[in-house]
Amino acid sequence: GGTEPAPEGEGEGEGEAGYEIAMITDIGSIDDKSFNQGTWEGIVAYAEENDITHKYYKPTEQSTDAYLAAIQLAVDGGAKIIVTPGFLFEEPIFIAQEQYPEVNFILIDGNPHNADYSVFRTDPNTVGILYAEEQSGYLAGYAAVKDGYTKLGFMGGMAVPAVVRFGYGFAQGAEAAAEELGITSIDLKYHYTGNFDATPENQTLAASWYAEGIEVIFAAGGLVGNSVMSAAEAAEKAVIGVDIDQSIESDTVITSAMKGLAASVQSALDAYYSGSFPGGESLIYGADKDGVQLPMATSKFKTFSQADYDKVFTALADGSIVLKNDTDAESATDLGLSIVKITLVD
Amino acid sequence: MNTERFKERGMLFLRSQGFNRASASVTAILSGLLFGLVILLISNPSQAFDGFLIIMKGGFSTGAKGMGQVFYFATPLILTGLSVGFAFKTGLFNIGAAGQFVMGAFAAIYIGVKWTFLPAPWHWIVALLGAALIGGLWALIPGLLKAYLNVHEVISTIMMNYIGMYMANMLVKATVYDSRKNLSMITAESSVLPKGGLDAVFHNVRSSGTLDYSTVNSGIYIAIVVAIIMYVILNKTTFGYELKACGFNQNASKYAGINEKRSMVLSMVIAGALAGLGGGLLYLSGANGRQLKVIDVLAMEGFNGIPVALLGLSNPIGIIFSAIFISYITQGGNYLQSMDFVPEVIDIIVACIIYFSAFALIIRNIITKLLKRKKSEGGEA
Amino acid sequence: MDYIIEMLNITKEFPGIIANDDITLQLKRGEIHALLGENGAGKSTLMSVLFGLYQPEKGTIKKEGKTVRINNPNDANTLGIGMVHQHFKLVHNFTVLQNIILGVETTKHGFLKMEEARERVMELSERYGLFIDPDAEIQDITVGMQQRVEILKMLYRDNEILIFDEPTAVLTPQEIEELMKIMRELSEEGKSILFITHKLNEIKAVADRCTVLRKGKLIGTIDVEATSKEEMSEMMVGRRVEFAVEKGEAHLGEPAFEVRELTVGDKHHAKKKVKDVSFTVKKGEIVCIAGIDGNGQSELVYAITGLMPIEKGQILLDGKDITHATVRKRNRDGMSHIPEDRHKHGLVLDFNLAENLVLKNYFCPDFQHRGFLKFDKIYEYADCLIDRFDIRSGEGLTTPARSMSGGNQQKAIVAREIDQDPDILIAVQPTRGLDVGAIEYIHKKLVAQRDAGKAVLLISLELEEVMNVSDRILVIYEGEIVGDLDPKTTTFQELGLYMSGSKRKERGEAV
Amino acid sequence: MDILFLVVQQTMFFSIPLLIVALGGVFTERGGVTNIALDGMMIMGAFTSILFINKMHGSMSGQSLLLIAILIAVVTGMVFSLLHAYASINMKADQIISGTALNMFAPAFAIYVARMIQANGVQQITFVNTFRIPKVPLLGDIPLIGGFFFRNAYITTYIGLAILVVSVIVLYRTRFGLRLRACGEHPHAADSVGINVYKMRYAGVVISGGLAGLGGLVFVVPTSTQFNATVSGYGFLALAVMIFGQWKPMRVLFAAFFFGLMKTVASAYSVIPVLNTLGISSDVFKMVPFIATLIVLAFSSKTSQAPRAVAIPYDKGSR
Ligand SMILES: Nc1ncnc2c1ncn2[C@@H]1O[C@H](COP(=O)(O)OP(=O)(O)OP(=O)(O)O)[C@@H](O)[C@H]1O
Ligand SMILES: Nc1ncnc2c1ncn2[C@@H]1O[C@H](COP(=O)(O)OP(=O)(O)OP(=O)(O)O)[C@@H](O)[C@H]1O
Ligand SMILES: [Mg+2]
Ligand SMILES: [Mg+2]
Repeated sequence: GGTEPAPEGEGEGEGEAGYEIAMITDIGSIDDKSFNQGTWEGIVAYAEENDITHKYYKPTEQSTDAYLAAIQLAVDGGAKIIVTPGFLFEEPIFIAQEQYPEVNFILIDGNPHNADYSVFRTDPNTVGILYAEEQSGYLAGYAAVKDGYTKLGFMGGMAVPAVVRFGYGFAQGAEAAAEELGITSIDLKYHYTGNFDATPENQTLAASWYAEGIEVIFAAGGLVGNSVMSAAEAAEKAVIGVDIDQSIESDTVITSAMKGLAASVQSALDAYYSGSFPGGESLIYGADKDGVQLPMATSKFKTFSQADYDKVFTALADGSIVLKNDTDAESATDLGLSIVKITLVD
Repeated sequence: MNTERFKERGMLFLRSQGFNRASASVTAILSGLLFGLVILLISNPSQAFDGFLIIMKGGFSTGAKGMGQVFYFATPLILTGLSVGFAFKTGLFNIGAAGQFVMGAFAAIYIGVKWTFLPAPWHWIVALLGAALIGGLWALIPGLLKAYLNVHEVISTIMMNYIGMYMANMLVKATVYDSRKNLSMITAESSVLPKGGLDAVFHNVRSSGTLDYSTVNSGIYIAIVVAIIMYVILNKTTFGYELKACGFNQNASKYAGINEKRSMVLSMVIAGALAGLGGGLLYLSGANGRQLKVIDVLAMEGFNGIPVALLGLSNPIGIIFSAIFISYITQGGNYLQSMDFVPEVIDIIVACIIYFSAFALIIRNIITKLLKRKKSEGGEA
Repeated sequence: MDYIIEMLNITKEFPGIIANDDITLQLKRGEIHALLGENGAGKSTLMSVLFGLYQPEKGTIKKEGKTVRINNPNDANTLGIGMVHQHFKLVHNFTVLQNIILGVETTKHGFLKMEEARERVMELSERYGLFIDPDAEIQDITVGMQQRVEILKMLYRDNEILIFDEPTAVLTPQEIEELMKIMRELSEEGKSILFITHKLNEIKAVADRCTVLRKGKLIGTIDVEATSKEEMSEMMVGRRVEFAVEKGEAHLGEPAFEVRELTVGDKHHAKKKVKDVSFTVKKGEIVCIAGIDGNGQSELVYAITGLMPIEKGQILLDGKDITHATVRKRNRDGMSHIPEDRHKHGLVLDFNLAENLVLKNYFCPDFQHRGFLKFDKIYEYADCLIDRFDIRSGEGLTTPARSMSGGNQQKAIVAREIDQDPDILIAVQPTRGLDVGAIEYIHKKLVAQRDAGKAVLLISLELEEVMNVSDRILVIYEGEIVGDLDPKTTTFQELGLYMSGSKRKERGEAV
Repeated sequence: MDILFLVVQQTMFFSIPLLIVALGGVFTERGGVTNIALDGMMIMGAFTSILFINKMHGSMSGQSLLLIAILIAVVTGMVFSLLHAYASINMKADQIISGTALNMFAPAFAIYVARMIQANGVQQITFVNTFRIPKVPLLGDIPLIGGFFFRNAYITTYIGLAILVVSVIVLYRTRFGLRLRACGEHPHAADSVGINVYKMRYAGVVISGGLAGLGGLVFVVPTSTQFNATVSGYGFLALAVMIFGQWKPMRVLFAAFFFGLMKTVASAYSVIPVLNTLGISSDVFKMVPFIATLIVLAFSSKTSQAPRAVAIPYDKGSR
């Protein structure tokens, strides 16, 4: 395999049936500009490099049963290791890890547990991967304020833990930079759109924020970002992307709060194939493991430099900066920030 | 003599309306499938025939469990199909099943989560009744608007779809929200629909010897029973007679002394209750089943009811079969993923089947002609 | 011979029926040629063939001796053939002017040039005395004016061969008179006219020759001067027909039905549709409300039957006040109603015949048990009515009402309403569009009803019917009852004067 | 002031595609064919035209690219609508069935083709928006008006308004319009005066297809940077706008703007003084356009009537 790019399931090895590495998509599509896409990119990169068959499967609906059915389809299709992105897979994997002991699972964005959260257990054939999104958001917020932005916006898709962490980190990063710069007031409009789609409603909301004076919006909601970029292009304002480097999508993207989906998937796959699968563990990818970053090469900062970045990144990595995350505050306004004035838009 | 009569009976059946209509639908299905094969050939010739086989094998591809899944997915389709079909039969186009469905779902979930004081059978029964009630209420508004203010039901039900979607989101967030998942909470065990013996049939045995159960539950019984009840109401009762009369000709109904406004509102409410019940049935399937997602997207199940109703010729019994068929073939499409096909192929095929079923009238005429010719030939012989 | 149109050996089949079987019809230039036949004889079909709506299986059409092919109405138009259809083909929300020019619009670069058209239409209208309001919408004008629009449509196209398919079925006597005059004028101008009607008087009055059809076959073409009405009707039906309705003396009983100072408003105007109307119908009496179409008859009936709200007044049935009763209650209390518009009110066209025959009593214990319909009983009953009232249809009681002939649809309604054995039967134009055989039959039924001691309220536009059938005539004019006449002592002339508003009873005179 | 400009400009983004597509609906329904496949036709039009923009990116940009894309969208919609026309006119099919089928077909087809032809089987088609006119020369400087209508604008907005004017003229001032309307009200009457009902109905459906295709493009361009095989159900909203507008172009304009304005306000409430301090949840605001429409309809529908012959297949022989 790996001879020519094909949509999917490329690299079908001769004589051997099926697809070894399987991914089950969350209900979104494979190119959702978010965890599905990032995960898939990681799989493709690793599989092509090592000439391993791979394929993704789409479940019929969003329910534990349907996810389990898709897992079964993948196992029947010859999967040896299955990658599942999204916390909605926590329950299905909790069940599947026991059902298919011979198959290995990489669960992105979650840890296996049962339906009522009473039992958390990660079996030896499974690894759970979480990201310190608050650190990624922190980097973005810090860089934005350092770069001179004082009117910020945060538009998350929905208030799910990962998105919440991005938002909290963003606010804390802005606060830290403002403190360093001696700025007394930063405005932050804070909103969850209720979907992960590009819709005219989202575009209008972003446009209205820009018209009101917001200078940069951190769009943490998959395709919501496309609506925000569209509004930013019209208003000649800035956008901060999420999850993956979104700079190619629009010139308005000044940076992206990345989480190392692809890298962590690759490293987990590599561990599996090299016999050092971290089964039973729950990994947290933060700055320390290169799990979060800003793509400085493609970022369009005016004053925020690589050196500034390295400094704050190191501080996050070595634990000298400790952040509050989704479990520490009910709402962004409870973060206890003094300079950043958060206006919640419900 | 006996065989003669038998033959005559046979011919009578062949010429009967029901058979004629069903055969037209079957012809449409075959044409649609054929077209699907062409698409498979275009997209991936080497696997086209295997792929086609998988589609045909449908739910059977994964044995008894797969067939169970077929019935599981058919359940809400039957209800939303009935909702659309019932309205059609009474002269209304209910394009608002999505809103009724999601509001019904919310009601069922709310009762399922909160009213834990109810014991087992009663809990899910009450939850389902609540779903039907709220679905019905959601259709009451377009019904009243149509009957008393001449507001076209197509526009009002479209508006109610969106209002229902936002309303359900808001209510879930306010009452039964699992914020960690952005879903509704899991309903109490007592509110989950019982398996009704279906688990004994629809399961696979794993290599390890454990059983792999299908999600299907007694919801499918309820759906079929409701369809039969709708059939009886429409075709055998004075109430159905009145509703149909109003659907066909409001003026004549008024002339005949039927309260035509009331009938119109009732038709709409029943249609809404059916869709709402569909929502209830889908969302009371337990911890591993569906939970309501808090997202600004209309419930597809509502729109899927339209092709189901149309393929079933709006006949409640026909709708049972068309819902099962569409579910069956969709399952087949799901298994198509095990080959190199874009999964959307199956949607294209279903669309083609529906499109060809639009030609049913012409096909029906051709069949009638063919049979007539046979008859006259037979007469001469 | 100078034939402008010849239809030679035309055969046209429909599934299961030969509508025209080897029919030859020759039209002389400048003549008025009548076409006579029972309902379903094939008259409309023959004319539709000539107008290009249907293609015949066999036969040829010649114009001025030359064989022509008429594939569609456009071809017909080019040949100068125009047609006023039995059911008007007018767009209800277009203006009169728009309807007239539709299909032959004058345009400049595709844009309509209405002013030119308007001038020509007004000119034609004046020349033939076809008075119309060019800017009125069709839905707002009377049937009579619609008829004039249809005629103007033909004239506007400069047609020389004019087909009138039952143009008089919906007109008032005055309007019929006018139409006859216009037809004569047109023929004098050299136009050739084909004229379908069931009314022998009209044929006598204007036609030169008459072709008679029966069951799709040609019976013959006769010279109208030389043939009596009786002979013509015998040719048409195949038997003798009674023209005068046989009826004995009325035996009047108690008042069965009473209307007191009934007033019905108009949605759009302050003017009332019905003003302070009071009258009584006694048991054993046929009272007829005569009047020109559009004088409030429809509203009066809708108000009485509960289909329209009233402003004030009182309605009594057998002494009981039913002013605010529901339609259902009125029906149960003994009111039957043969409606004016059989497709709008009378039938559910998508139901079958049997279902339509129980439209008024499907809920009676005879036909349902605890809400479940008793189909065997319904079919039994329907079969019985079909038999008694000679309702003909393709598939018996399961025939969809939509596919039945107009006459048979009407018979079905009459059967249903009379079989209720009503105390008061309200019959609005019960014989509209029917052939003489069917009319005779329905008139007999009305009289039988009266003789059984029931009350009948007949609303009719046809003077003949009014004079023949009723025991008492009330004339309605602009929503008011202006005359109460005895048919035995009244002349057509006098009745006409009342109807046109030229004469009226003194105020306060008892009704 | 900026907010006011914004509200007007954004309203255009909602209203213009609704207007264009609803006008398409007016044409087909006035001709007697109902078209619930407007949504599918929008998707098809947006799909091909945006794919074209995507492919041409680099070699072309700006208004000329947009104009060609518009052409492609229109033609796609027209071709796709032929399927509906054939089924509902030639085959005398139930028009709801045919429309539903096309609505199902369009997104599936768009995703299928996108996945087949794009690298990595991606279903979204991204595009670079080079079509925005920051300020129309001269006109953009007019006080107020300039800010409302001539800044941050698209030529599609003016095309949409031009289509409205043309629609009014075509429907009410031309032979074609008169004949089309006759076919929607009383096809037998039209037939009897020599009008080819089938042809006119084809014309109506194909016009609706073209306009819906265009509407799809117009809908996507200003509000996103990619196309994902959906127009968020705006085809159905256009259908609603058409009924709201009682099948009359000027009323459709009003309906489209009313709805568009409501949508804008509901989305931008967080920066609108008064609204942003009410403390009402965003879900409530999102419902407002739909509730407001229902209320307006309740007061304005009493005399509303669809074209009489709409959705009834024309059969010469029927009576
Ligand atoms: N479109 C049609 N399809 C099938 N049969 C038809 C159709 N039109 C007419 N017929 C048949 O042709 C016969 C002649 O009908 P036609 O309308 O010509 O009668 P007619 O003489 O005009 O009657 P009337 O006096 O009622 O107008 C009818 O018996 C009918 O069965
Ligand atoms: N489209 C049709 N298909 C089948 N049968 C028909 C159709 N139209 C009419 N018929 C049958 O033909 C017979 C005569 O119908 P038709 O309507 O032609 O008579 P008609 O001349 O118009 O009579 P009327 O004056 O009562 O309207 C009836 O038995 C009717 O059931
Ligand atoms: Mg006739
Ligand atoms: Mg007739």
